[in-house]
Amino acid sequence: MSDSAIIEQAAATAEAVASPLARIYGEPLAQMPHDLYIPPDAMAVMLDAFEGPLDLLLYLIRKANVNVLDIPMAPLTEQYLVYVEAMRSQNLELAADYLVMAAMLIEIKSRMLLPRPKAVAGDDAEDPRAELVRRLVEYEQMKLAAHRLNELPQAERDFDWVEVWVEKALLRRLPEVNPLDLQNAWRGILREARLHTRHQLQREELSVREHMGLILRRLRTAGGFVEFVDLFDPRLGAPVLVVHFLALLELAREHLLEMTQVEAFAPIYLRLADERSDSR
Amino acid sequence: MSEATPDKALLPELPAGGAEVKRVLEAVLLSAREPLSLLDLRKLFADQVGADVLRGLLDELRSDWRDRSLELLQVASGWRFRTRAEFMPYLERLNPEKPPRYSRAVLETLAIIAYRQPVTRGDIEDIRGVTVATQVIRVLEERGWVDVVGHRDTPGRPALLATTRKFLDDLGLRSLAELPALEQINSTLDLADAH
Amino acid sequence: MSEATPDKALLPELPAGGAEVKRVLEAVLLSAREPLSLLDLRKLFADQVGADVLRGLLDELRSDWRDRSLELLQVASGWRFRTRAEFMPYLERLNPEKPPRYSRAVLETLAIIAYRQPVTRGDIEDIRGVTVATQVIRVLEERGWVDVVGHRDTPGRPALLATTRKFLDDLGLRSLAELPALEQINSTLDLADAH
Repeated sequence: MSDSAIIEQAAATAEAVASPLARIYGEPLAQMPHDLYIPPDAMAVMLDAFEGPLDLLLYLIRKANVNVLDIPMAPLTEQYLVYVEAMRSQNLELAADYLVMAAMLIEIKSRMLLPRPKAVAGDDAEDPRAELVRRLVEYEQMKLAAHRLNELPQAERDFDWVEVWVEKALLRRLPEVNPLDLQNAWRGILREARLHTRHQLQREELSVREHMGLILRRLRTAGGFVEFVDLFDPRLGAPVLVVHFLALLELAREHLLEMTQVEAFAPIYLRLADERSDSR
Repeated sequence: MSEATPDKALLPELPAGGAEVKRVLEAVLLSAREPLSLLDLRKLFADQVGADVLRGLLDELRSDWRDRSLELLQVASGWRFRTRAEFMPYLERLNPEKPPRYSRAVLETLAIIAYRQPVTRGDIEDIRGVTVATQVIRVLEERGWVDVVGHRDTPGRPALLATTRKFLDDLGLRSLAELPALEQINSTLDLADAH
Repeated sequence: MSEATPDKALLPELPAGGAEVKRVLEAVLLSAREPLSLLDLRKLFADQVGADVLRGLLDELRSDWRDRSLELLQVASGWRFRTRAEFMPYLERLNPEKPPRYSRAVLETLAIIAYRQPVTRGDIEDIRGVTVATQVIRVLEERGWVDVVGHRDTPGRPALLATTRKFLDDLGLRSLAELPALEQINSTLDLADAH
């Protein structure tokens, strides 16, 4: 889109808002002449269509096809003052911003009437309109940017985000436990029962206890009866075999299994102590 | 908005019309926050599409999604898409909620079984000084962390409980020897008890 | 939970693995409440799937959906599915609540905050040439598009306003750099015509 197209469009927006209401002597406001003149009667309606004095000023300039950078100060100021006067009688509060602008225009106009010292070529800092132009340019940029932002596809207005239903109940959440939780639990037990002397355990004992469980499990899956040598896998290495053997002795000591041997050097058999009366 | 209002050309007797209606149904059902009834869906098409036709298209849509990541469900208040259960763990990983915790009774029982295995329920009660509810043991058994490895040859032949391989796996341990050593507990206790 | 942990079989070097990862991505993106960043998505697969592979699969997913009812969009906070604009009239028929349409005052204020951020309310008033009503800023804050990012170190310590990530997301933008370019309005004065 070219600059001018956008500017026309922006101006058209302002007109579109104002035109249904503003009819001066039966004529729609949108058809006002290019000489910047708007009948003061239309001012109250016009005000609703503008966002402030800069917006109004911009409209006046654009409507008259005047380059914002080359503002004819005298007619513009005169026209502007007519509006402000009309406005003041109707809405003083709203007019405050417009009055400030009027004062600025008058100041610029008066300074331009005075003879200026000859400016160095290219030095336009002296032009009393510079500040006004800077503000008009910046405002116009933002006004057009607002228009374009509004044209971007907007969530909820132009599209919806997709959020498919997730049924939380489908996921069964299980509590997590880490080794430290167990340590803390144990600490709780000790504190409760003052058992810390009796229950002092060592790592090695723990390994033995693990292997006690392994042997019991092994016997159970084997039907409660296993030959001694089958219990030991030499590939596991001496330390593991020793622990395994200690576990075996501990199980026997606790009467959890029985070892039988028919005669010397005959195979040794291991049997679960509870196997005799086990219904299976 | 008027250009999007479905007109005669959208009527589902025409194949193109049917496909278009299905596309709209899919978009609307995917973005709806609530189940949509057949009545809601008819409203979508300004009552220009019959209930039978809609039902047919919903069935088609459901089979279109059969092997995909969502499923189209008919629930009490209407139709809605739902994420298949198999993806829940992934979603869970994105928005982890505070995981539930085991009660103290469960944790202490687990600790006793882990450190003193194999133990009977009586052993656990002796150590904890309180009765152990059946429910506590069942929680651990159902989790697959504890099982019965035998019976002690004493009156009543109580079951001997031990931790399983799954227990080690789930706690990230290679063996029971990797459980925190209890000596350290005692030194901490001594310090704690010193005052 | 462990059965869902992606293992080596999910690694995207394998075609089957890639398809499976894409299936998970689709399910998760369709059901997420927020756009998901690449970091979120990597977390899904316990960092077993590289960012490049994910980017490739996201692109595939986007083209898979090209002619369908939704589109996969990349916005500031990540990836998310949205309905195509053509379906909005249908969705509006279901949801009688009208989406917000903003006044010129709100839109111009938003534009100034977006393009000139961070700005104070005074800055906005300077540019617009009028007082900015509190209500105007509140509308933008309530939408979650604008928030206070600090205070300027001048008398009164006015709040500095900036746009949020949600602003970018809701406008389908990945960064402020994707905002529409500002019109270039020549700002040099031609002194020759001054009178």
